Amino acid sequence: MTVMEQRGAYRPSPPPAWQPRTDPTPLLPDERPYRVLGTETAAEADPELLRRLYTQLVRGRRYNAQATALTKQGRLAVYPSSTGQEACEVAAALALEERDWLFPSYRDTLAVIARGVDPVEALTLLRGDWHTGYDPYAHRVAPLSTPLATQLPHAVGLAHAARLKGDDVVALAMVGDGGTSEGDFHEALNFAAVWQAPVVFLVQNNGFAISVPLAKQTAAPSLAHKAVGYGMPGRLVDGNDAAAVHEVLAAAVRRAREGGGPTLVEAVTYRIDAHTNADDATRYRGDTEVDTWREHDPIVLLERELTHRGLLDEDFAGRVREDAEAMAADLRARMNRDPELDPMHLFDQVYAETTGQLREQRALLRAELEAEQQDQEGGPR
Amino acid sequence: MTVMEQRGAYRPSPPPAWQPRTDPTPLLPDERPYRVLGTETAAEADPELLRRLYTQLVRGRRYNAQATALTKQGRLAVYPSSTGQEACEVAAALALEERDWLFPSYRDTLAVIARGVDPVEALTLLRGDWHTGYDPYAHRVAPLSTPLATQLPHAVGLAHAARLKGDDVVALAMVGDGGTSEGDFHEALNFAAVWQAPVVFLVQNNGFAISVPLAKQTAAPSLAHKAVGYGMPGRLVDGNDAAAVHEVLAAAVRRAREGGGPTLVEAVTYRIDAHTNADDATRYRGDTEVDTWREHDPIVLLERELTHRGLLDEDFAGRVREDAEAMAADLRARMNRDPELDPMHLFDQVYAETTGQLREQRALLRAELEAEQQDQEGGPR
Amino acid sequence: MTTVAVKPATMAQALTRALRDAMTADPSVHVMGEDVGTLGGVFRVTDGLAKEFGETRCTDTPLAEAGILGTAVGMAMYGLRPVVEMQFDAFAYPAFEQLISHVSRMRNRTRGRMPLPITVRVPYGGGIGGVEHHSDSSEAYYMATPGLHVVTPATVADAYGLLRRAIASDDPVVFLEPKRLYWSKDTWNPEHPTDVEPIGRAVVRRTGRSATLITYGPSVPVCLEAAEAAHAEGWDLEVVDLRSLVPFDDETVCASVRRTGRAVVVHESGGFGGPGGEIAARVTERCFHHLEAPVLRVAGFDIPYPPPMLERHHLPGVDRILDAVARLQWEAEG
Amino acid sequence: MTTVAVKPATMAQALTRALRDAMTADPSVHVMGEDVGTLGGVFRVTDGLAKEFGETRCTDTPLAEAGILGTAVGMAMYGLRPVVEMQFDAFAYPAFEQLISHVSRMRNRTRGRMPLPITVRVPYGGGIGGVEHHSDSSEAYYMATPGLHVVTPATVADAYGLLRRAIASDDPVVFLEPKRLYWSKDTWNPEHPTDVEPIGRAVVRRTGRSATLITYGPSVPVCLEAAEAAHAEGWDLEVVDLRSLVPFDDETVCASVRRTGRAVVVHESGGFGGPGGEIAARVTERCFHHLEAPVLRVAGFDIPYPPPMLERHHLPGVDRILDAVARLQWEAEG
Ligand SMILES: Cc1ncc(C[n+]2csc(CCOP(=O)(O)OP(=O)(O)O)c2C)c(N)n1
Ligand SMILES: Cc1ncc(C[n+]2csc(CCOP(=O)(O)OP(=O)(O)O)c2C)c(N)n1
Ligand SMILES: [Mg+2]
Ligand SMILES: [Mg+2]
Repeated sequence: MTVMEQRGAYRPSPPPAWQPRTDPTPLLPDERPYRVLGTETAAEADPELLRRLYTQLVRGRRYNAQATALTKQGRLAVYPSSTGQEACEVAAALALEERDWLFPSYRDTLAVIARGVDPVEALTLLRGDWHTGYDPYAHRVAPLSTPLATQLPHAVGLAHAARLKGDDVVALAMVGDGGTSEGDFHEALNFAAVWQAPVVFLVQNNGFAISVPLAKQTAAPSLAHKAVGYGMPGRLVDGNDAAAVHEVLAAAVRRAREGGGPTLVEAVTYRIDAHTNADDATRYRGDTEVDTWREHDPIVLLERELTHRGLLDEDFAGRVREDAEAMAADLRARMNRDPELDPMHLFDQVYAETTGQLREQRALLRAELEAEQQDQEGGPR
Repeated sequence: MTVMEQRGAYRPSPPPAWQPRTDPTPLLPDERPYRVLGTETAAEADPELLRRLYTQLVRGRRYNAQATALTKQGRLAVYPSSTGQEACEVAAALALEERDWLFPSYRDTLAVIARGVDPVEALTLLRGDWHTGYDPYAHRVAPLSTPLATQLPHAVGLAHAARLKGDDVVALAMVGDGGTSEGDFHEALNFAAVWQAPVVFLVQNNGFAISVPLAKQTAAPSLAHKAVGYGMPGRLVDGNDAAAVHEVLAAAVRRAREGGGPTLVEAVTYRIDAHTNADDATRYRGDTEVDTWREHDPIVLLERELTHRGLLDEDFAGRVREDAEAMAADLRARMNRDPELDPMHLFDQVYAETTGQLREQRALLRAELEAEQQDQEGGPR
Repeated sequence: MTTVAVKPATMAQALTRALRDAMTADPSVHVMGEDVGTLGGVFRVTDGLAKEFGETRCTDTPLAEAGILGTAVGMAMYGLRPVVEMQFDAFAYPAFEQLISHVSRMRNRTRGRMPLPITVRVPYGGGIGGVEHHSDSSEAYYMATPGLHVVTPATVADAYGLLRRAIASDDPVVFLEPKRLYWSKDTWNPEHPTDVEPIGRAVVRRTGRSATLITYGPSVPVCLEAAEAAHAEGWDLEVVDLRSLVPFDDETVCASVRRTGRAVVVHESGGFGGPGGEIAARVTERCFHHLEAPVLRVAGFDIPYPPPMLERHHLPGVDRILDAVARLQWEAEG
Repeated sequence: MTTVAVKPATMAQALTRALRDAMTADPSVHVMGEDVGTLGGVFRVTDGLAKEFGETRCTDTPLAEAGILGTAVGMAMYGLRPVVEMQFDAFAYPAFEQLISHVSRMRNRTRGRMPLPITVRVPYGGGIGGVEHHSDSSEAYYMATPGLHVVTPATVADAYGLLRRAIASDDPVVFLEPKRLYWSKDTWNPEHPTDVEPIGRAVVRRTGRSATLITYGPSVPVCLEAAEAAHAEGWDLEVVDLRSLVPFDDETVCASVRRTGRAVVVHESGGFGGPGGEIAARVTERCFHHLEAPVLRVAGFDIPYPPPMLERHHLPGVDRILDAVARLQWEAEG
């Protein structure tokens, strides 16, 4: 007779609320970042897709270079470059259908233009012009979000609303490694999981939040592991492998579309440039680290694959280069013209129904501007 | 030659940042809630500890009943009873050393008094008297926190500060299942893990946040699973098994004390009474559910064990009952006296260095009170 | 023509009715918050809505205010009209970043392309014996945030009418519900529910010639009571109920003050940096030469909200209002 | 006796020096925030501190403002003096619940037993070409929160002196640093660094007899410039720098206004519900019979902070201030 049997009547029962888990989805994310390029699966990747990704990667890198140059010329107030992270940016945009929504963070201009937004309109905020340059409804791209992680609950709400309305729409929301520390990250993921909202969260872990390295941001085995605590699948992917990021995001989007709920994807990547043009990265990291990552460049990784599969002929490569150069030339040309802003617009859209106060202030500014004009015209004030 | 070998030079390498995990702590919490009472381990439990737990459980239950009675008599403004959850309350207090700190949530009066705080002082807030009745430094108990989860970062900061000062102090912070949804929960756990602060988080999952059941609060396999995303151990324990909760908390406290960093403990329990005396629980749950849990009562579970081990003789049981009754009688007596509040104290501790504004307002109130007094005394105003 | 019985109703009932009618009239109206579904809210304002409209139209959310308001932003982006309940005034604070950085600015940010027709219902104010964090008057924060309308009813009819208009507005509205008026009763004809002045119009609740009491929300009944009591002292007080702090109805307020020449602003919120400063300043800017005395303020003290047992000393009451009226330099008149 | 060279320094340098001296003087002073360590802060105000005092005294935290302030509360409970940096004004909003519900109230809640000597440094205001969320003036929120001191320097010497006093204070202080004055320079004797007036005292920066400009922080230099320009128009303007909004120095301000009989309050923050309303109202309450004209306000418009290319139209400039001075009913004098 065992001790337990001796005890007779009172066998330990779990508390009444406790239920064993039945969901077959693995609880933990992949152990090492998922890769496609350079693995056997790469052979199965659609050549058309790989070429589209490549075209956009090259274009993206060119865009980053051009925008950075524009900051030096004083044509852009500030630019947070995503050089080194183009695979995440581009794959995020390409993983979505046209009817889907993208919720970018402030660094995600490349994803925004890859969705179809005009490259100049995408820079409106960053050049010091109006806060958002594009119509969010035109390409279903939310405004670039500056307060970190605050866009995540928006994505959840929109996806949830779409589902309630019976629309087949998925939202993909982007955030940085630093942004995962914010309360809004937590609340958004939790709402998404509880509501089983069709939303995909893409964390670009580029190693830094400005100067703060990941080790000071989290002690988790990976950021993808955070998914467990919300009851959603977490995927860990090599963020410089465009094919892998695309595959993982596309699968997550599909899962969301089919009613499977949200997914958290962590893409491990690296910010090659400084935080923005205003930042001095040498204060917090060494060249060796950057160099190591240059060898793991997203464009180089994809180029190797394309070459290996004979998909990168001179003709195609030339067209890709030309396309990128044309985009850059157009950007240069149009960004060199000063935007025209009407100060009177300051009051127009604060409210749908304006207030007496604003009418007064509008009149004040108009009078000031008229006086200024008269001064300039040399007339009597 | 495999496909991979054909590919030659470029083997897929993980991104430079990626590191395999080496920490041997299991990533996932226990699969089913940990139990001691009724299992073989129960035999190893220290009889003295079991008796102390039992004494406090009985006392706690009596306190809840008495406080609830006081609300009916208008002697308490509001009381959130923890009947059914006494094992968590009591074990939390007993798992700490005197030099440690407790950070209670608004429902945790039992843990507060088990730390040594005067049972009447612990009710100061809830009777409508001053916001905190006890000196937090006397027993190292932070004020009962009303805004949910906001006390968790406080616990982390205090534990961190103690460690920086070289003091051997652990903080234990309590929160409800509902509170885990707040951003502050997330931020606190993350800071704790990054700083390896000596802090233990105890989630009392009592099935409800007022009327909202756990299923609308989270989709996670358990709340303990949230630990994974912060890189700390998570433990799942039967919250009605006082010996189990104590053992798990004591181990977590020990780990924290020894520099092992924070732990998240989920105790699965049930709130037998309504949310507070003002709540009507029949609006959102049925009697059957409550009855099922009554059978899993923390006092009954421990009583069985004590009986089985011959530790619950008439003498001891009698003393426990008497102790509880004496506490209740004292509570009744002292709560039946109206507290004396001086309105002038309203201004005393808003600032260390008061302001001109407050001096003016103080003078205004004093004049009003004097006029009131004169009115009452029938004198001319 | 049938005549409909004009029956007494509480403010809470009128609010429930407003939500129900709005949900019936417009399927894009969604109610969400903590305990708003099965329980019907801690003040029972959403009582019955989940049953009638289903849980997706009246949703118990997880316990996270930033998440509630943040997801409401996304829902509004997709064309819904979320009505968010914050359980108590102080528990709206976690949602401030979403409120300030997004709710109030999205329309302006996108040059009108992305309006956010969100109503944020916030039970506010004291006088109900609530423990700490349950009696804050946080209207100063909302007033100082351009892009929000800030509305607060003082009567049963306004509770219904203003809430309907708030929900129908394409602007985000912070709708402040005076907790201690939830159970105030009035006769009210539910068949003529929207025949109230629109948001942005103040209303003279009592006419008088000696001085104007400018007030809103929970302090309106107190001011009316003070005006009654003032008769004994020979003052004939006018009481203006602002009804919305944003937009602010300068016209009605100034017309009254120009007539009476004297004014006292009354509110529960702390005085320093509170609504009264703005109101006194703008009235003075506009009516300076009509003023016989400075515009005075009777407000809560500049302290954290006191414990229930002391709250009566904090809240502006009839005596404190009359004392202020007495300080309006009547001798100068003499 | 040796004479110490009085050298030019920027406000940012004076702030760094204040932090360094405070950390040297008191081992319980801890600096924490996003990027304050290795990088030295995005404005370089914490430059060198991590190197000198180690990472536990000047700590790069995870990116979570509520967590930063919330853990600072716990550290203060244990006897430390945390100096928290919020990276930009708008990024302090996530920490509002901790600020309002705990930082401002803990002393009062515990009847003085648990003071929280926390300094929250917030770079604020515009004029630096910052994109959205980088130029907010959020002082109205802080002013309306009893229990906080609200301090803002306008000179290099005050930057040092006030920050030292803020850190030494047993009260929580919101220390607002005017971003566009970070690189303003002044001669300053670092050996007499604390010889400035204490927190709670306003200072007359320029004496004058025609009217008083009441201002603070980034608008102080603008007002001084306006006063210079006003000479041409025949006005002799006095400029009062408030230095702290809480406590408010009624004495100095009212003494000035009583002397001049006219006043304009100038600040960048939105006018409606902004600090100017409180200031105008309290000056009027106290100086009514000395006023020749209503106290006027020149403030930012009641709009979300504009894009950089339009910010000059929003910010109170010399012309707008002079226009307001011109509206102070001078004809009445003649
Ligand atoms: C709420 C909030 N706090 C602080 C900032 C200031 N800030 C801008 S970017 C940044 C770092 C972001 O790091 P991460 O999330 O990793 O994104 P990354 O820059 O690497 O793309 C910080 C702190 C902000 N924008 N929002
Ligand atoms: C920030 C915040 N939001 C809302 C509330 C109102 N409230 C008080 S208790 C409660 C439910 C708490 O549920 P849980 O965390 O599970 O604790 P329990 O009541 O079950 O002990 C709510 C919503 C609050 N106190 N604080
Ligand atoms: Mg990053
Ligand atoms: Mg609970």
